[in-house]
Amino acid sequence: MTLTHEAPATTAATVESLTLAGAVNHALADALAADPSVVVFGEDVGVLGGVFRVTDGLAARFGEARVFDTPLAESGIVGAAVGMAMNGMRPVVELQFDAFAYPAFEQVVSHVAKMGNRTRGALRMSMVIRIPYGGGIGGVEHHCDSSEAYYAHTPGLTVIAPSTPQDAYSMLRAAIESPDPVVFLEHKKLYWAKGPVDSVRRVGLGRAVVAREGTDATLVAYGASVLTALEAAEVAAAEGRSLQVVDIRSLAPLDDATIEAAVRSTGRAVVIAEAPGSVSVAAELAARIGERCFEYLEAPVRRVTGFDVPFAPPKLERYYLPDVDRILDAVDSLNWDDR
Amino acid sequence: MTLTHEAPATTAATVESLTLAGAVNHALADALAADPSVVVFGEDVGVLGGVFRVTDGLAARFGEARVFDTPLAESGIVGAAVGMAMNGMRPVVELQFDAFAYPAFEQVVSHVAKMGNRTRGALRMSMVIRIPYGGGIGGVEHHCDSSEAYYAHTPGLTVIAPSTPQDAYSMLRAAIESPDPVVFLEHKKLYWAKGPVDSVRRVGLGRAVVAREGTDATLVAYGASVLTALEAAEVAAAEGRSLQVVDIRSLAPLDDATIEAAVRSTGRAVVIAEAPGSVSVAAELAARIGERCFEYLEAPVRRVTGFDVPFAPPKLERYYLPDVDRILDAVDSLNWDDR
Amino acid sequence: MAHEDSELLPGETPVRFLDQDGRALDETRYPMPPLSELQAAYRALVVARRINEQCSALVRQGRLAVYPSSHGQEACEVAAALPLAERDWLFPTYRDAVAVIGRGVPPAEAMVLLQGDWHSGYDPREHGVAPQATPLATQLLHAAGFAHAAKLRGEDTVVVAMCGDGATSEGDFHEALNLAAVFGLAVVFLVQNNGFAISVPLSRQTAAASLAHKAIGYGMPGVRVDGNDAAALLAVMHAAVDRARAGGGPTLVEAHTYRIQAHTNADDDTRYRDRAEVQEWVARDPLIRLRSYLRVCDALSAAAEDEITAEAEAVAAELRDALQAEHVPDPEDLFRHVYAERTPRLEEQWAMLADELARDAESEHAESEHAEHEEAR
Amino acid sequence: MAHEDSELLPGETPVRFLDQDGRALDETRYPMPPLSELQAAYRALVVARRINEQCSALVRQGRLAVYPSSHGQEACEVAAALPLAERDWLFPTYRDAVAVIGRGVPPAEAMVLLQGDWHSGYDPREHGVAPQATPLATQLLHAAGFAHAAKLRGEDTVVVAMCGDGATSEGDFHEALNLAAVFGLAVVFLVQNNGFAISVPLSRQTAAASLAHKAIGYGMPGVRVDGNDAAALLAVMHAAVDRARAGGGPTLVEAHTYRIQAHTNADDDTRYRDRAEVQEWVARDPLIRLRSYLRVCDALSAAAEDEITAEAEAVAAELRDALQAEHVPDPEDLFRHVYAERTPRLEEQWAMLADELARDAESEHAESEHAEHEEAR
Ligand SMILES: Cc1ncc(C[n+]2csc(CCOP(=O)(O)OP(=O)(O)O)c2C)c(N)n1
Ligand SMILES: Cc1ncc(C[n+]2csc(CCOP(=O)(O)OP(=O)(O)O)c2C)c(N)n1
Ligand SMILES: [Mg+2]
Ligand SMILES: [Mg+2]
Repeated sequence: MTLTHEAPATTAATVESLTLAGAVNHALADALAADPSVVVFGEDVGVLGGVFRVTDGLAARFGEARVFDTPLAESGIVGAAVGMAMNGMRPVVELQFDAFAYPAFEQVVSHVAKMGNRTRGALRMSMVIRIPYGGGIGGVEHHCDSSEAYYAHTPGLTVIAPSTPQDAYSMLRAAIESPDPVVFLEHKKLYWAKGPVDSVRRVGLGRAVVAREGTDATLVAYGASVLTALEAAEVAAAEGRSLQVVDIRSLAPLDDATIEAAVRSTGRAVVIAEAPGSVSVAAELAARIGERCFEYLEAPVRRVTGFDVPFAPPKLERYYLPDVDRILDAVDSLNWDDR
Repeated sequence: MTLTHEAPATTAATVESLTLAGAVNHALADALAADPSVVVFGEDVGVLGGVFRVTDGLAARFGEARVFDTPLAESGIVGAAVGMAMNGMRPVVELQFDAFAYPAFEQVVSHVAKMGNRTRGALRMSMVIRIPYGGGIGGVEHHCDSSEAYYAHTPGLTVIAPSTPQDAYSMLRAAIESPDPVVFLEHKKLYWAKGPVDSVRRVGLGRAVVAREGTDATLVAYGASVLTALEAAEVAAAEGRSLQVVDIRSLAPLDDATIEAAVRSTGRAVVIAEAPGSVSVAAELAARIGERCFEYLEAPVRRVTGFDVPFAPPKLERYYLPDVDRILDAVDSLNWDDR
Repeated sequence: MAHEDSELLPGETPVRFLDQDGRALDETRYPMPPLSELQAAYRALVVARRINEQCSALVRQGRLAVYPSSHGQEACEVAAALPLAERDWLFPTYRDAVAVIGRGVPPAEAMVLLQGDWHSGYDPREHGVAPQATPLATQLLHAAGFAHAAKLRGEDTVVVAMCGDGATSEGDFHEALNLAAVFGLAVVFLVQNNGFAISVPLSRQTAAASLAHKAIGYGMPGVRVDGNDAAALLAVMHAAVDRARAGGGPTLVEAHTYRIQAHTNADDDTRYRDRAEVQEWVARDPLIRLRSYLRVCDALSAAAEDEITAEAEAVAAELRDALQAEHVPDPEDLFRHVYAERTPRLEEQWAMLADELARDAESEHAESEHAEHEEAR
Repeated sequence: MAHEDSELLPGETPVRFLDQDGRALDETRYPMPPLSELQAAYRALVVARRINEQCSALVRQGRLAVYPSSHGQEACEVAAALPLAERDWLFPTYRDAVAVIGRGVPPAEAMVLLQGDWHSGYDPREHGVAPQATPLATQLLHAAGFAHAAKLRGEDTVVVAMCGDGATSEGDFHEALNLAAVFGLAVVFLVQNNGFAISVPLSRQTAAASLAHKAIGYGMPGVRVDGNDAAALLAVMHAAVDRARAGGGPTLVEAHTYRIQAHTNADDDTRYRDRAEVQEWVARDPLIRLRSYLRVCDALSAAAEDEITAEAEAVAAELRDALQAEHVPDPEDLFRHVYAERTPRLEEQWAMLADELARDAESEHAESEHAEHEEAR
């Protein structure tokens, strides 16, 4: 699969075809090279290069002082990153899988998110917490959670979930440069999908993008669900229905302007996400669209999300995950008789 | 302030006027007396009787084996409760304040919520996690979080937030008897508010209640916000507007039937909650009402919630918390011109 | 240094009964277990090794999604399970499938997780085995809570809780050992120190002289034992279990061992360790060591060996057969166990999925009719 | 027991230089600090005590919402701050306001949290003091990370991280000490063991002989010291700070002390401890002990005492004055620091609040005009 939102704009010299994992690797390398205060640490990120090889080669290139393994302690990793950020470093930490970020929850919610506010900006938490998340890879329990709601609900955090290698590269660079703490969610299913990456291109945090133009209804998604949405739009197009796809990319803050404009232009919306739907980012999107586009809506905003159950075991995940058919069913339910 | 949804139905003998803290205390005592597998533990719940005196007298009455203090370790408290539940006990643990539940997050999400599912029901987590939460009491940072979204998003948990002493009593009894794990949220501002408690009365989990009838718009709230909503309804009534108030009580599962019927009957809804609004229970309520009542809505569902900022310091909390005026402003915005 | 300190600190060398060639050493801290138990242990070791090999093969054949093998660590696995009574409980990790099987769980049920059918495949109550824990060190707290419940009811249940060297760095390790010590619970914490947490060497987990040195900080004894010497492990575990059963409280046992395979099949251990190091440990194989000893003691006849091999083969064959059959779990399972009773929301969601499945089945049916029709033409 | 073990374990008795009457004891493990430093410490102790008393009074007057007093623990507070250089950092808890002030933070700024104006009131960078931490043990990790950053840059910054006995049971305590030891970081962990975590006695936190016994499990030295003996504390802290500065890595210092007041003004300590016990500890007052010693040494003249008392009174008066003035924080502060740049959402929310405030102000204005009008009639 190839992943891009648009044709790269700059010269061929800076453009490479990379997997999303490769794009993250490049972003880390370029950030390490650009700024001596950037440090990368976590479990197995050193000599092994991470269990997904995202940090491959970085320890060798930048040395063990800047790219290193820690003791196996996630609260420790994040808590130490807080202290490092207090002392002028820009830590980029990896938590190995979604569910293994939970031990760090107190540090994330009580300190990472609040230290800047607490100190009136004197101690900003300029740090990135990278979390491989999501399912669709046949992973066993605790390896496939979509945990973004926990972070997106927490004031003070910026939460990013790119769906293309370009966004992964550009938004990770922006995340590392951000004065604020960023939870950077990398969808595991996308790790090996390739796309062009222009290392000169900058993508700011907090901005959604229209990944496909369309006029009949708007699919709002992020992470791997963007691909499913794009596929659904392709199928729908063949059936004569024009679906717009918005990749929100930034889960917190949400880019209300882009989302609002998109939904207003079609008058119908389906929100797609892998996480259980209740009290989720998808719920927030549905609520906001309802609040901000009420007069424009021809039909209720539908959600196509994971069920409100723990993530499925490998052999059942295809039933759990939002798929093209389920999206199209939701689209079909959007009061088309009115037209 | 006096708190009740309705006049108690049974004989005076079983009815007492109690504070919400007292109601919880009675529920614990009655559960300890009724079932030898109930144990109560946490930090300072023994001889001190809890920092809010909710467990006052229980250690003396039921002995140190059944009501006891643990080492100061929240993950430990919840993790040990998991093991106890595996071994046939019904632990009721107290985490001292909302923010001090975060260290236990991994145990809550990865085990409390999932153990029953993991073992196909062989090991059900029949346990209750009591958490004093919420603001409005002039507490310093980390003592006033409304953390319900984290739990309500997590499949497998039942999340209860009573607003009256009666519900606190009855729903805590039901929570302790439940085969499933219950996060029981006790709003600190309500602890000293009194209301009648009938210890015979049973209130099931998962059921909302109409706390006040009304015809023009529906206020949907829980916890301390129910009181604010009732006050707002009172003020509105004086101004000639009839507001219905739904106390959802059960944040997970939500009682869709009651909420839906209520909102359909008025065609307008405002959701009120103290937690930051983004990706919250309020968002879920707004999204669901939008999904389920679309054809009935005269106006977008409004949310009156905490801002998307860390909880305010004591001297600023009155600006942060939803209040009567803010609710009435939201009600005013509900497209009344249409009528 | 106080008198009691020396009782809680581990000895300067790990407890060891057998040298690499299976010769008995001069170990005086514990009594050598009886030959009959060593024979039983040997049988279990051979079966465990065979299961490890079989499962690795099943991964290669795509029958298991993943298998974290305890190849090389089987003595620890066996010694975790053997000393326990039926009423006791074991709290294993993802790596401890053969210990789980050692408690009587049918091998195929122990593989359900790794096969991808469900999150756990056996009835914990039936066998006294908690589900294998994936989030590191979390199960140690469950073990403590479980033992606490037993203590409150006056039962003499003993719990063995397992974890790896890496897991000792987690906060839950600390909280569990401390809880168990403060309440004097009947838990034996068995740390399999195999030198690595995936790629991270022990030196990144601790600066202490040993992991067993942590015990004194909780006020419990810490013991180091050769993790490839089944005799030593059994002696130490028996003592710890007996102590716990008698109300003496918890013990921390650190077993020095080595993982011969990569972390899982998904791992590439050539990135982080020398082949020479692996070979050194292959030479310390716990099976060979115990076999040599039993042979020297004339406690393992050729016939017995044949019989044990046959038993191991039978277990492997059973496992193979069980996993050959393609089992498709029921999608409704997703909704069955989240709560004791399904919520209305879950009913709705299942209804939606059921409807999808019905429509899929219909269109498949239509397609196949169409295909038949085409064929018939 | 290995040779190194005895170097990391705490001594059988806590380090102590002065007895209850301020007489010098025969303590040989550390050198007695110079008199000049003890004089400085005494001055700091008197100021600290005065601040504690003043703050408790301010609570009674409703000027502070809450005050967790370190009354009785002032020697620990002083010894945490004094040995640090300007470039060093202190990581204090909610109880350590006087240590914070000891680092040069203006007392009124240290009270902003408890006064309810904001979550922290001083500039951490200006004084080398992290915000006082409320979630227990979390700050120990920040301290380790801070020291790690310094080490990576080759700086010789030393960090003192404080916590209570209760906090040692938290997972973060474990993870922090372990990280610091594994990376050889320049952190001195100072545990004020005051015997209670709110109502819970030490026996519920640990079954170990001492909290300092935990150190060996991380491979760092653990030291026990009389927490009401400023001389002993300074000696131990200086040694630990010097060791850290020289690259020797972290140390765990356990100071035995006692909280004379209730946990906070909201607490009722008669529910969980005997008055007799409190009185025993009142008799071990760290101020009196050091004063007696200095007097015996002729190192504390009456004039000096008067001067110190006056200084303490001045600090108290300043604090009183600062807190008498009713300060009303700006509601817009709620939105100013959540992110470096306000998000559109926060702009919207502030606009809503600003509009409410404007309307409120208008109607207040109208009301007061109305009232004036009525009066004028
Ligand atoms: C809380 C948590 N963090 C991270 C992981 C990912 N992970 C799985 S195994 C492993 C290494 C564990 O090492 P060790 O405890 O030594 O056990 P071993 O695999 O060597 O048996 C890691 C990091 C996890 N399962 N749980
Ligand atoms: C993580 C966390 N859990 C619980 C609390 C609530 N709490 C505040 S102080 C305290 C007792 C702390 O005791 P100790 O560490 O001995 O310090 P001391 O108060 O005695 O100075 C508790 C339980 C908290 N602040 N943080
Ligand atoms: Mg290991
Ligand atoms: Mg204490």
